[in-house]
Amino acid sequence: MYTYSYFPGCSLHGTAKEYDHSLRLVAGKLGVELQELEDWSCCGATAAHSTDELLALALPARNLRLAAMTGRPLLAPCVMCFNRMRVTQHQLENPARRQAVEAILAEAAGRPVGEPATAPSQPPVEVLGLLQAFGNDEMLAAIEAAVTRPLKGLKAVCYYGCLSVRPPEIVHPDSLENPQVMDRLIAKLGAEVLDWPFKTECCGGSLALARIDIVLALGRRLLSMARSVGADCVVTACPMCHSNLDTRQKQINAKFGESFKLPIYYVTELMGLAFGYSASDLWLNKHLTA
Amino acid sequence: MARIGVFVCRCGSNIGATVDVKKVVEALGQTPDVVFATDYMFMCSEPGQTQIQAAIRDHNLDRVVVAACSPTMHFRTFSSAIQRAGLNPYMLEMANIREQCSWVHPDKAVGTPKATDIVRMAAAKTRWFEPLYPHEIGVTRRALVIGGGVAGIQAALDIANAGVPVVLVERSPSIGGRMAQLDKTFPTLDCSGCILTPRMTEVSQHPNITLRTWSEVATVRGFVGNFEVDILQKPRYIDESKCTGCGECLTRCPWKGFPLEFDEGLGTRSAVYRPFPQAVPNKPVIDPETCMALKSIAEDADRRPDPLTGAAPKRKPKCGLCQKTCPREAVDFFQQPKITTEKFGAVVLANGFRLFDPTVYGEYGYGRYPDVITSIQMERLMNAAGPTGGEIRRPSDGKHPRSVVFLACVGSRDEHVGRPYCSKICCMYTAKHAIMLKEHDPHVQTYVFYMDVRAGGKGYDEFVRRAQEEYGACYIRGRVSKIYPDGDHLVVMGEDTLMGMPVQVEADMVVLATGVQPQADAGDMARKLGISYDGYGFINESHPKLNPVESNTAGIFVAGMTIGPKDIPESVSQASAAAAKVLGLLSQPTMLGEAMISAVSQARCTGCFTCEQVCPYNAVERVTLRDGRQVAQINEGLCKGCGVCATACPGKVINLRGFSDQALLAQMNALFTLPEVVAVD
Amino acid sequence: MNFITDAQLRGWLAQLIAESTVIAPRRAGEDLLLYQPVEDPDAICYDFGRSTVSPREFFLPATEALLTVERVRQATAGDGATAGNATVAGQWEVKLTEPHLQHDQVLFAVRPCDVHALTALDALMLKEPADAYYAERRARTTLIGLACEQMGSSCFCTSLGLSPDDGAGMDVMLYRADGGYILEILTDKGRVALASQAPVDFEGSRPQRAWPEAAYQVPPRAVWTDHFNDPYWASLAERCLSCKICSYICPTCRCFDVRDYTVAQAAGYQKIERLRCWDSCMAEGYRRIAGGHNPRAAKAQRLRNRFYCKFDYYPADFGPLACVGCGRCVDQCPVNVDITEVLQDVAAR
Amino acid sequence: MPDTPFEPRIVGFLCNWCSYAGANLAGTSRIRYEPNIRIIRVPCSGRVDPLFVARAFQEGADGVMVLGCHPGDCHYRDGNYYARRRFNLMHGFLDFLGIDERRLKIDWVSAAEGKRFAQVVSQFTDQVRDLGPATVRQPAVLGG
Amino acid sequence: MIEQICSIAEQILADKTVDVVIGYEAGTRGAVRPAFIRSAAEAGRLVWNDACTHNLANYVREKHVSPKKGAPPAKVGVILKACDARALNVLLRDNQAPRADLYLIGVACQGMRQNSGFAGRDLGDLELRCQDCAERVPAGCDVVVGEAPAAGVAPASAIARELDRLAALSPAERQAFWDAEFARCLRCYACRQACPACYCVECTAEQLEPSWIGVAIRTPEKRFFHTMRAYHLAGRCAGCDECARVCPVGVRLDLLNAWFRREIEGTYGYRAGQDATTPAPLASFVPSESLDL
Repeated sequence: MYTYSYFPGCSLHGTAKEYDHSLRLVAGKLGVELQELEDWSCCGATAAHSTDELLALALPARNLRLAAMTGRPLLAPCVMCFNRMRVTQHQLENPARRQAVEAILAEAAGRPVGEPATAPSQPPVEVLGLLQAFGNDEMLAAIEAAVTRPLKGLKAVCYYGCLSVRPPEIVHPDSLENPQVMDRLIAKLGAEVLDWPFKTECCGGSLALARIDIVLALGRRLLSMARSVGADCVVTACPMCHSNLDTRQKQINAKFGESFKLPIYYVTELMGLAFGYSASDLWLNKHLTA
Repeated sequence: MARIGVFVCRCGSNIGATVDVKKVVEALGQTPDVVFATDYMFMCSEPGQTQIQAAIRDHNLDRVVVAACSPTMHFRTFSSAIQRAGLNPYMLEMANIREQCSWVHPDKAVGTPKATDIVRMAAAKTRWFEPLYPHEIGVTRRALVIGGGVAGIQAALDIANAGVPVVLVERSPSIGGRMAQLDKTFPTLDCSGCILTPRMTEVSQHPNITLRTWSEVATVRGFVGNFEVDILQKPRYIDESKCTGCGECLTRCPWKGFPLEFDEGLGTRSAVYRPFPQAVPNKPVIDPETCMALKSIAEDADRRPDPLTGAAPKRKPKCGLCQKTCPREAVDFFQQPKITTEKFGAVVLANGFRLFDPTVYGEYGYGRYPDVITSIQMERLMNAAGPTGGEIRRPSDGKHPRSVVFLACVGSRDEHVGRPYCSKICCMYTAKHAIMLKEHDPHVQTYVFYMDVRAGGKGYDEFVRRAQEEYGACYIRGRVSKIYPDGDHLVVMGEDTLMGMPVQVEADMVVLATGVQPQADAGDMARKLGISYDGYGFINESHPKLNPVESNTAGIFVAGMTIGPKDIPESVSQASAAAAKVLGLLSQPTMLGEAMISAVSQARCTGCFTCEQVCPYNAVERVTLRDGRQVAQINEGLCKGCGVCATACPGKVINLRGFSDQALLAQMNALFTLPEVVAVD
Repeated sequence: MNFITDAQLRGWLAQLIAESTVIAPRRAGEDLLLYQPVEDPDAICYDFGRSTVSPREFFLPATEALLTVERVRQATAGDGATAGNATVAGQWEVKLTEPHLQHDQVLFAVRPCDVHALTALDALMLKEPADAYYAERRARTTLIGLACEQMGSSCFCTSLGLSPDDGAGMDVMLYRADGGYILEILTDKGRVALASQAPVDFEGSRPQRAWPEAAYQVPPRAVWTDHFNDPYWASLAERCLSCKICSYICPTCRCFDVRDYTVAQAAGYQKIERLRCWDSCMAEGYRRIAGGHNPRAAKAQRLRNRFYCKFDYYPADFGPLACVGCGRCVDQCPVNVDITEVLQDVAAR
Repeated sequence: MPDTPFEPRIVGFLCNWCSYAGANLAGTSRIRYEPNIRIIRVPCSGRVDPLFVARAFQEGADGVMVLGCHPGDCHYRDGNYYARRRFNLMHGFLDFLGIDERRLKIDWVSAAEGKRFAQVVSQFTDQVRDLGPATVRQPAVLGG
Repeated sequence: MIEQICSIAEQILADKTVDVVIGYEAGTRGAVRPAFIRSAAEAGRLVWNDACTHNLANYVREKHVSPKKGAPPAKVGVILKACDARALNVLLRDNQAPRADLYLIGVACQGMRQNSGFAGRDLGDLELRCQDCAERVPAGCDVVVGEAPAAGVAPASAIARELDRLAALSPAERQAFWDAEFARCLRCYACRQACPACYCVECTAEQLEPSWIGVAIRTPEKRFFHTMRAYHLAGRCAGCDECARVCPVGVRLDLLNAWFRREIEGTYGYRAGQDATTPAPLASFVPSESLDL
């Protein structure tokens, strides 16, 4: 069906292994071929892009170049990676900035400065996030067809977070405030998707370690809204959102005297379940809240 | 040999500071055919003009170049000045050394030679000038007013009262416009309907006004004093001449519950409906989308008369209750759109505005959360004649809201939605809403999120203060980032920029103060009329300060919101101003036409009629000469002087007076023949 | 009689080129041969019948400034001074210049017919009052002729009593011979031109060729006069395009138009040129006069005039025929208006 | 002539209602721009005969600009549509005759685009300055 | 073929359908030239061969530009090749000849040879326009003689190749090329006179007001004249290339017109003379089209 260069990024090799695993499973099932990008490196999220602008561009630029050479579109399921790539492509449209970055890359690659890293004729790589790759009508049809165990009765809220919709002029979400793409996908799995107002609210993101108090407060806000609309679970495509909501749930309960027990699923995990894989295959045990 | 006089204006320091005027004068004095050159502090001033006139006499000048500001600014001034000195007013050329030189090139070393070039080019151009004489055009003593809002109504009444016949065209079923929807008006809080409806009736009864509602302007031809307009009458399916407005049909129509436009979707109507009780004309319309009878006719040819023979339909339309009940047999399901063509001398465009559609602000959830409404909906809720009979009930569950949040600048002052301008009225009507809410229900708490309060105007700022001080409206300076439902109320998250902290307000209802924007079809209308408009679609005045109600096409005037955001009193005064302009224009039986228009040298015309093909105004006519040749001739009334024909003419036998090939070539040559020569021994 | 080897000729030309403007035949494209100033003797073409355009343009240029007028304003002159802050235009000093030939000219390898044409033109142009511009060019041009070795398909000089190797009017005449040219010095001008050279004396005489008999007779003037109103001209003219090719390539046509133009202008300065440019009686506007009347508005009238000018008016007014039988117009007419055919037709009527 | 740095000579044909007004707006807003342009006011870009442009180059222009209303906004309804076609062709044709196409600029500037006018003019002036003097220069007795 | 042509001519002259038939006849020194046949008896004079290159549409016009006061316009029969027929369409479109007064005899054409129409010249290869010609059968005629060549002739695009060659040069080189061409020009206006589309009462090059060009015969004036003429013919030149044929000094005028023809056909899909009704491309527009410079 499709063949993508696959950019797992650090999360899917670490804290979000289950995301990577489930993705590979369902992709295989759907006939989507993932070819892990040869020699990929850090996407420049959080640490880099909050410290040094050029570095923040150079890191993804390198991966983009690698991807460009494969000539295949690039799938970056981690929303942070996806966002960095897209933003970088946008930023490099500015010739001055492009040159600066090329210089760095050229140095890194031990090539003479000035020589374009990718032939100018080469079209920019198409960078896709999970939702872009699996959210189109064609895939939705395939997904529906692949469902063997509909998730009947499961009430889910889709949580997009910030990076998959912002900045809109770069990531082009179907809607900035009320996106639908994930909702449609999960609905195909037979689950009941509930509308809720916090689809794109903040999870605390990279404050995860720096300002735990904020993360906990925001997390609580999200979880209570999810609960109040009657959700059994929260679905996301972002490892950062996932860890902030999943790993912190105990602390939230402790701090605010709550008793949340809301599992946080990756889109691909629910797909896997619906496709008939068993929970253990999906490493659901990796979740702290289950 | 031409005798050109050159007059360089210093415009105080506007030109003098960055152009060495003396040098310019000297250079021009040295230019062939220039017999007199001088400069003065303010050429446009009385003494300046007198100086020009004196020079014309003393040096027997036959052409004049005034080097000063843009011709759009002062051409008229100087051309009438030289006319008073006995020259043909078109023997003048203005060299624009201010806007296009002294103001943009601060360096004298740059400005002086450039100015010299500009003036020399102008002088060279005048060599080819010839006296021009505008022809007389007859004027049709009849005015067209487009738009039946308060501005259109005012303009129509003023013109009609002066004894000039007016046709008022309104595209909706009734006149009244936005103002008719309003409950009260700021800052006096007098009832909008109470002051407007008498005017509406006056219109309908005025002997000099022909009211054409449910009609649209289809095409506009002709020119100032002689417009020819096709007016499209949409089928009402009710014969206005028979209908008495008794309303029987309304009560009988079984097809109810459709959103009523006039109530902004809060109220409902039946398939046959009257937009609102005080509508003028007070006659219903049948909506073909929702009327069973009309739908059945549309779908089934057997229910229509035979298109060829005109024989009666084989089958009756479905339903048809209204037809059966109408005592006057006014219901006519087979009414067709009609186009009538009428002549006018002048046109007033007052086609009003449209409110911003807040759905683009996803974060406000308008359209998703029923209790987030727009301020015009609020007007309807407050209005005693509105869907709730003037009771403030929120759409979702009809409860009386206790806490209401207002958001100002929704679709105003926001680059991101392409509306960087201020809509001017929102601050005021929001304050009005805050006050009126409290009047309706003293227990209501109101909050207003605003950017700045713009309350310029008589009694305006006092009004806003009252809202805060007497009616306890809580004004929060900042934007709202998100609105979401929580239980049966809404949570409004925003920032208080004065406190410098985020705030959350729980509201039963949120009112979005939507901004003002041009009608969706403003551009089409402007193009129909051949007038220019800005990037948003607001009409350009021919001069923002000095001709605020003229468009840049003669004979077409503008009033009200179609020019830009403004409140009722402003719209009304613009309407009266436009009316005055119309009356001035129509006060003469004839007027002078354009002089700078095309002329065909028929001796050399081959009659290929390329000109006819390209002319945007159908100003080219075919005439046959004595020798049998068919050649082109320009209708001086229709020609607007664009010169497209002159350029298109393969044989170059069309001359655009004032911009002849010769004149433009000379103007250009003057530039290039200039720096050739250094010195000659 | 002398003889000059190709090598000598080359040297001589090189020297002439150094001293003066040498105009000689050059290939300007396939079947396109033009007289043009040459910088290099090897650029010259010897193997040609006749040039496409006649060399007349070096005596009557297509465009020449008869006069240059410069108007200069004395900025400082009293009446040009500024009164108050007003500058009032003052006196213009007018300066006239007449053009003169920069260098002497040598017209090399010119054909007898074209020189006959010059002689014919002299009758008009040098007749008092002489045309100074033409006169100067004639006087300062040395004509080095090159005898034809055969007649072109359309040549008919012999019908006009001329000969393809007739040196009349030349200063020097060349006849092709093995390894070089037999050279005949005909005038002092020729002698001067050759001064630096020492051509070998040559015993014997120039090659004698038997040229074809006259193929056509030029009808006597009386005949022309009789046929002035003959419908023949109308029918002949039907296909005529009224283009001016025939007269522009013709060695004897000489009509011109004079106009004044401002060519440069600046503060206190104006330059006007009086230009004389080729014109032709074939052009519709040629005879149009003030008020727009045109005595020769019809194509037929114009075409007729061409032949009457050559065979009737010109001989009557100045003596020689205004045609030398070079046949250029025959070759170049795009619609085959053939002057020799005309001669026969007129004679036959 | 002393060898001063090359300053291109640029002729600008501006339609009266949009571009000329735009130039005026640049003036009233005191927006500075390159001074080389010499403006010739015409009622409409549809009045600008492409031959004026051909002529300008022969007379010695190093660059020529033709500015009109944005398509659809012509004060005379269609004038700029014709201009668009004429110059679409003439642009290439002049280049075919040896006049570098970068020396001819056709653009649309509205009465509201004073800033843009200044930018367009300055950019074009720089471009032509980089191209150096035009070589077509053939000051001729072209009548007129 | 010629028999057919003659008999048609004979007939339409005999039955007074027309007053004159414009065709081709044998001239002097092997040249072919335009013939004006006024009686059925003369029809035999007509010839048809591969030297009938003249565009006779040019003569149709003269009959109509300014008829004698009162006199009814002559009815004209004229022999047209495909290219001539296109030129005639332009004239009809531009109102220069009433179709009613014309009887168009189209002749399917195998192409004309270089040097055609001149006395004492040997015919060369096919003329460039004929090498490039894809349309051998004239359209819109009252009668057509002969058929299209069996196998559709594959255009050689001889002119197109030359255009490409020039396009590949630098502007300076192109300018040099044209300066050399124009330098030769004699400004004799033969190109104009031979051009069917040059029907102006007075040529802009000779008008006194507006005076676009002085009378001087120097390169600048010549350059401007040819620039002007080419633009003037843009969208009206049907490509008979008479201008290039008649030019006594071989200026490549065909290239100037071909450039416009190619550009206009490419950009606006319009072919001059494709019919007698479509407005000239420079006298029409499509609001949505773009300005692609």
